[in-house]
Amino acid sequence: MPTMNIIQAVNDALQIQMRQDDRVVVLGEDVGKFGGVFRATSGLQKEFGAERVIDTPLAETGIIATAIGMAVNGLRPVAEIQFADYMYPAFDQIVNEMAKFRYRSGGQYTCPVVVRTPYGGGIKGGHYHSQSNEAYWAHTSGLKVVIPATPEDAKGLLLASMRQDDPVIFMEPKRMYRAGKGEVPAGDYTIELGKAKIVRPGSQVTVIAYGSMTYTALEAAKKAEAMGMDPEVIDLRSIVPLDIETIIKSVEKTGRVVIVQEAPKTGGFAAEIMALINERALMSLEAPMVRVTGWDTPFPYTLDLEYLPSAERVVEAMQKVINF
Amino acid sequence: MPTMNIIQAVNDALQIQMRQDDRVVVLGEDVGKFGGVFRATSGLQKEFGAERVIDTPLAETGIIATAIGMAVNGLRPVAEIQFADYMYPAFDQIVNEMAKFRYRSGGQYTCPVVVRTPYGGGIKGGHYHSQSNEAYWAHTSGLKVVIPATPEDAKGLLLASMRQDDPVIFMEPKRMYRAGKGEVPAGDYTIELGKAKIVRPGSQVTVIAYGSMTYTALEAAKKAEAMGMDPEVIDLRSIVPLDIETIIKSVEKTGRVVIVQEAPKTGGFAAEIMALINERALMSLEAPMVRVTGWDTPFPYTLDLEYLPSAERVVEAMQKVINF
Amino acid sequence: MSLVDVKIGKVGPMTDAPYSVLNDDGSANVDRMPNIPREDLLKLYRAMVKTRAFDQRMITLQRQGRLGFYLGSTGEEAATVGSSYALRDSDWMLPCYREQGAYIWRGITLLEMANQCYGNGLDYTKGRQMPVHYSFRHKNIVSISSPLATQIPQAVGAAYAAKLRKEDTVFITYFGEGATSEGDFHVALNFAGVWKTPVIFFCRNNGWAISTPRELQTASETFAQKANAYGLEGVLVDGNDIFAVIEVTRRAAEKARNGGGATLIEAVTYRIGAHSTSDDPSGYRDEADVREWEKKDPIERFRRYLSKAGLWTQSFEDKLQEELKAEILAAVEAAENTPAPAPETIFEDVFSENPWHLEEQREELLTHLEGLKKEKH
Amino acid sequence: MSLVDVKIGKVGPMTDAPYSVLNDDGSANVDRMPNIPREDLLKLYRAMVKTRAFDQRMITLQRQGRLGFYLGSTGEEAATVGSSYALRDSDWMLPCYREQGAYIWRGITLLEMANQCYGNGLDYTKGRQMPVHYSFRHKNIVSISSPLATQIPQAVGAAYAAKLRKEDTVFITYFGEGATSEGDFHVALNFAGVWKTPVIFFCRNNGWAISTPRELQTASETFAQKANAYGLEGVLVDGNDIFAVIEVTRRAAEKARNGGGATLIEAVTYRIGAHSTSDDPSGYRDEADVREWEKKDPIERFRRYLSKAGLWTQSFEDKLQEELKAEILAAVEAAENTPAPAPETIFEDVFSENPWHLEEQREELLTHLEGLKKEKH
Ligand SMILES: Cc1ncc(C[n+]2csc(CCOP(=O)(O)OP(=O)(O)O)c2C)c(N)n1
Ligand SMILES: Cc1ncc(C[n+]2csc(CCOP(=O)(O)OP(=O)(O)O)c2C)c(N)n1
Ligand SMILES: [Mg+2]
Ligand SMILES: [Mg+2]
Repeated sequence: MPTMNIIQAVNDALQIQMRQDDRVVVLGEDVGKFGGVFRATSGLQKEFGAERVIDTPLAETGIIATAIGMAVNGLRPVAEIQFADYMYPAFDQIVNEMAKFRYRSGGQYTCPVVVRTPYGGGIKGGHYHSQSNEAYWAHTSGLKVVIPATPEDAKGLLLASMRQDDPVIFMEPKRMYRAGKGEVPAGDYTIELGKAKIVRPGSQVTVIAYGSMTYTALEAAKKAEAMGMDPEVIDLRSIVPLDIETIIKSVEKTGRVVIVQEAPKTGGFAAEIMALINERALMSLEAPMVRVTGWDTPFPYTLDLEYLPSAERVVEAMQKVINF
Repeated sequence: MPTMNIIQAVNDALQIQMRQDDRVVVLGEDVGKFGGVFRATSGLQKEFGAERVIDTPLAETGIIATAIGMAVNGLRPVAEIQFADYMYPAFDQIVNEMAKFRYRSGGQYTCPVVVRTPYGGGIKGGHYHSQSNEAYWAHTSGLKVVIPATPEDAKGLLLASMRQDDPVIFMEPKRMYRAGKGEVPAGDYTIELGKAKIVRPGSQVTVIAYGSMTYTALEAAKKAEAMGMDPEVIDLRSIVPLDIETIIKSVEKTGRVVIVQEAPKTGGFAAEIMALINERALMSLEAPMVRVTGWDTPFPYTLDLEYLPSAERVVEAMQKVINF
Repeated sequence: MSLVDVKIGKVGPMTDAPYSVLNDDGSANVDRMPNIPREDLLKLYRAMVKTRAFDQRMITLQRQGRLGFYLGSTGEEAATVGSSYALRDSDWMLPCYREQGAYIWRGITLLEMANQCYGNGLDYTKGRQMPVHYSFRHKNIVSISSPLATQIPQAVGAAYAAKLRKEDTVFITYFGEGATSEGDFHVALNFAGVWKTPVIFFCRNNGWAISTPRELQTASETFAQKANAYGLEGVLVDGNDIFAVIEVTRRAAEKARNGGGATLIEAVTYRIGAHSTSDDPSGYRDEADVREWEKKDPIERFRRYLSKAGLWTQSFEDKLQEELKAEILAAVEAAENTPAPAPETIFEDVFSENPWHLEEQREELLTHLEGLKKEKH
Repeated sequence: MSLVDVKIGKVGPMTDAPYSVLNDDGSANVDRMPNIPREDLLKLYRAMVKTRAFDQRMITLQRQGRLGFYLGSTGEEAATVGSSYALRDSDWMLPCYREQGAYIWRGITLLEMANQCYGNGLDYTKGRQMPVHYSFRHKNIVSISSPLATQIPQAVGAAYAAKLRKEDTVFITYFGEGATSEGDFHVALNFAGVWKTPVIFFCRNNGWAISTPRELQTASETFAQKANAYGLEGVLVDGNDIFAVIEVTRRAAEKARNGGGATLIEAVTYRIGAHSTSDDPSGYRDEADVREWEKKDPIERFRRYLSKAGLWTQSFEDKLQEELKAEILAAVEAAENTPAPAPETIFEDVFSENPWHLEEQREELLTHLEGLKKEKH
């Protein structure tokens, strides 16, 4: 199996799908000739031409709105928003249009747009190149929200996303874009949306994460193991749909829960996971669940490491729930 | 004390503040000559002139962005967004600009904008005149989120909002705009943000609500009382800041929790409340907490009553947690 | 390539009057008369009258409390029917919410419209949206939403898809002059300029955006000249003149079909009625202005022409009115008597397939409703 | 009222060349020469050279791994310094991120800028944002954010406040030609047209938006002509010509101050360097084009003029370069050696006062850091 980083895996998935399905077009700022500021679309315009790999004018609402129009008229657009922080000019098109097109038309129209966007901190990006805004999308009925952590998952989940009929917000952990390396099956395969992965089986505490936080959770698990703890780490891979079964099964086993979320604490997706566990497995809990999250502030530049959930903070949280 | 409905109370607050502070300007679509599509700004342009009560061009991002510029340059703008559903064209200005202006400038600039907007269903408004989108704002660090239920609170909270230095999203329960009538103190008074109100003291189950759902919760409490239950109903009044003390005190007393939220379930603010209770009072819980919410779909037109949390559904939830 | 002899934008200030063919008195500028088969003339008239009659009936029903909401198009029938006439049935429409005339010309039945307005079980959109938020896929009329201007850039994307597949479909998108102030209007025209997509941006300048007059909307002399900012052609047309609207739309469609890209049409007209049944214009506008505009009524103007041409007679009108009355009555009655969609339909079409959480919520609702039913017994 | 003898928009197509005063060879059109005190000429030159020297030093530091990020303005110094010169210190700036020349002219020190770029404890913005996202309230330079075009409508609001208070402040807002594609550009100019606010919309058309060339940005012939869509005046100016920029900005400021409302200025220039230190333009543009534009370099052009005028000598230049080197070195050293803000500052300025949840989070972080320290011991 070839070794790839996440960018290469994304690029590979796009190439495979564009070769198979000429309804697929890629559009966004700087995605064409340049191949994207992170190079995820590198080489695609050369192979598929400027009509299918489109350098758009600089307007996110234009990118998403035209992608919606394309999807409604039979194409399979994959839009790139350069940073998740820049999805907001398109918020109305995403939330009021893309997410509701199928529903409001009584199923007459579908809107299979995949919106790819790099998210999260750790690259010294300050307020506006660091945001983790998955909670906004997860609260929006009609959107699927996929957040891979590894190159293998990125490729398989992106291929699956491009082949289903609903709009998907596909959030790529930019901090791990190059650092997240791994073996990736060559050629075509998909990974079903809504299936979590137990990335480290364990018995004592369930640590739930997704995207870059999966790495933080795994690093924490390693430290915890060295300290004699036995955590189970779950990588959710998509938060809508959510693999509630895997979560509950693990919680019933461990009785203890730590959720790691890079986004600000209040109203983040970790709260939803807690609410679901409360509803389904409260009686299994041996201790209050603990969230390790970004703070309720904008994302800072200099003090980014003090902001980001660290393996050390996750270890402390595990200790807290285990020693409760 | 005069009797007012919520619209009149809002209007009264605006008038009082505009008379006291000539830095206050009101802007929005149709707020001037017409006095707003719900008439909340009625009469203001006549008294204060078209320069302070401004009929803007039809562009929400323009309304919010110019309000930000005004605030940064010493005014106290109160922007009206005609329906909460139409805040999204301004999402970028709200989330990336208004909420972060103070922080990103190291406190050099403040951004005291109050954004008033009618929210929620129950007026046969379909997808786009019914949304309850408080969870988006609550997850955005730097915004205060105030949601009054009664005319008295609407007036006192709006006056308080206009007199503090941070941006406020002020969500008005449009379903109760005219139906929500009550005695309102004449003249000037404020109600501190971040203080919940126990609107029905009780012992058996804590029912947490805000905005229009406060009425639903109270209606349910009445029914429950008739059935021999004794619920305590809390009206949060603001969700950022949140009155965690009042919530926890009540939960420690009752050990049972029902949260009523009109917004779609997944990722709504009820999940955050559950997470906080889990963190602080898990061991007081006698039963899993229950959410009564809107469904995870867009807001439907014909079947709106099947969508909206009803008193009956809240009663069932109370029974469920009490009989657990 | 220039559309018509009234040019704007690139070629100079917009000082000329809107393009017009038909005068108020029913006489017409024969040099400019578009080629319209004689048998279509009365059909066009009929569509305009039908649009108005349906609108007025629905407004009455709303007043009587029999309908939740309605939004009429009185005074704008030439703009909607005329532009629709100029297109092929295979051309796409991405409408705003005041273009019932366009659908009626294309063959949407009053029953189809009434079913949507009543949000009943036969409404194609399953009662999901407020009245007049239609979606008629079988006639290439795309789902309407309330947020203003969102459909404008969507039209550019839909047109891009057709262009990519080398189809010759034209895409018309309608919007009011108020919507031109939104950012989405700007990005739409800008993308269309760069992409040269086959789009007609049809702006109904009816003078008002709810209570906001045109003067507070923009300091631009015309809306048509905004095309200039995007390298597009803009055309000003008398929106109450069915012939002028047909001619200008036809040329824009022809240009689009031949690879000439997009055109912005500003149809100058007037919103004779209230914004919607929720609105009362007496608080913000002078009724005298309305009376002035009523003199330019598009239906009466057209009728005068038809009368002069010997096509219209009072007995034709009487018959037409009677027929329409019956048709409307039948449609409304049928729609009113069709039951609402079943509660579980709330959970359809959120996604292509329901994830567990929606299935669970569906069960929760049905169990709850079952319980309520039992209680009542 | 028209700004300069090169008019666009309302009065016709934009076929004329950009307004210019200074030729490439350093000769000048004397009729158009703005009134500039002789002693200011070398100061202007100095500010331009200082801007470039600082930019280049910061880019080098970034390459050496001593600075996280930087964004230079090489080639655009006439546009930024010249427009700044034309304004009063009391006038407000709402910048984009490439206007260091404007701040330097206004008297921001290199140390103030370096402190921000290093995000240290003396940075006025407390190390919160990426380098070049300045905020200098004491000089009326408003906090910069990364999302493009957001500052443009904010400038209109800030100007509205001044107008309401009957102040004569002028508000300049800067942005690249790429940002004109965003919806916020549109709403800004539209509101400004209706409100007649004292704003100068200063568009640096440097040919590129990262890798996107100007031709893919819009099909409009010029950016200046977009003013026409809002009833505003647009002016095209040679952005590499310090005198032309000064003249045009002055007139726009005068007009604004006298109640004439807003102006859109398009300064035609070129981004000589990479977009930022994260960018490598070799993948998307022809270096030959860059070489062509280097011939029009604004600093060299100005130097030729000054030389002809007997104001510039090589020894002046040598001394200037030496002074700047020392000034930059001192600023960078001081900034580099200033400690980072304290961790607890993360929790300041979210609100005017911290609610309980932020206090609690602050405690959590401090306790955690305390624990880490102990562990290490
Ligand atoms: C984004 C958005 N903002 C506000 C509204 C509320 N609204 C509905 S119609 C309308 C006026 C529209 O005026 P115009 O575009 O001229 O169309 P007309 O109604 O005159 O046909 C407004 C403000 C909306 N539907 N969408
Ligand atoms: C809303 C938004 N979208 C995308 C970006 C990413 N981005 C940063 S600079 C840039 C290009 C800007 O080009 P232009 O406006 O011409 O300014 P210039 O860099 O040439 O000075 C882009 C796309 C951003 N900062 N904000
Ligand atoms: Mg209108
Ligand atoms: Mg540029």
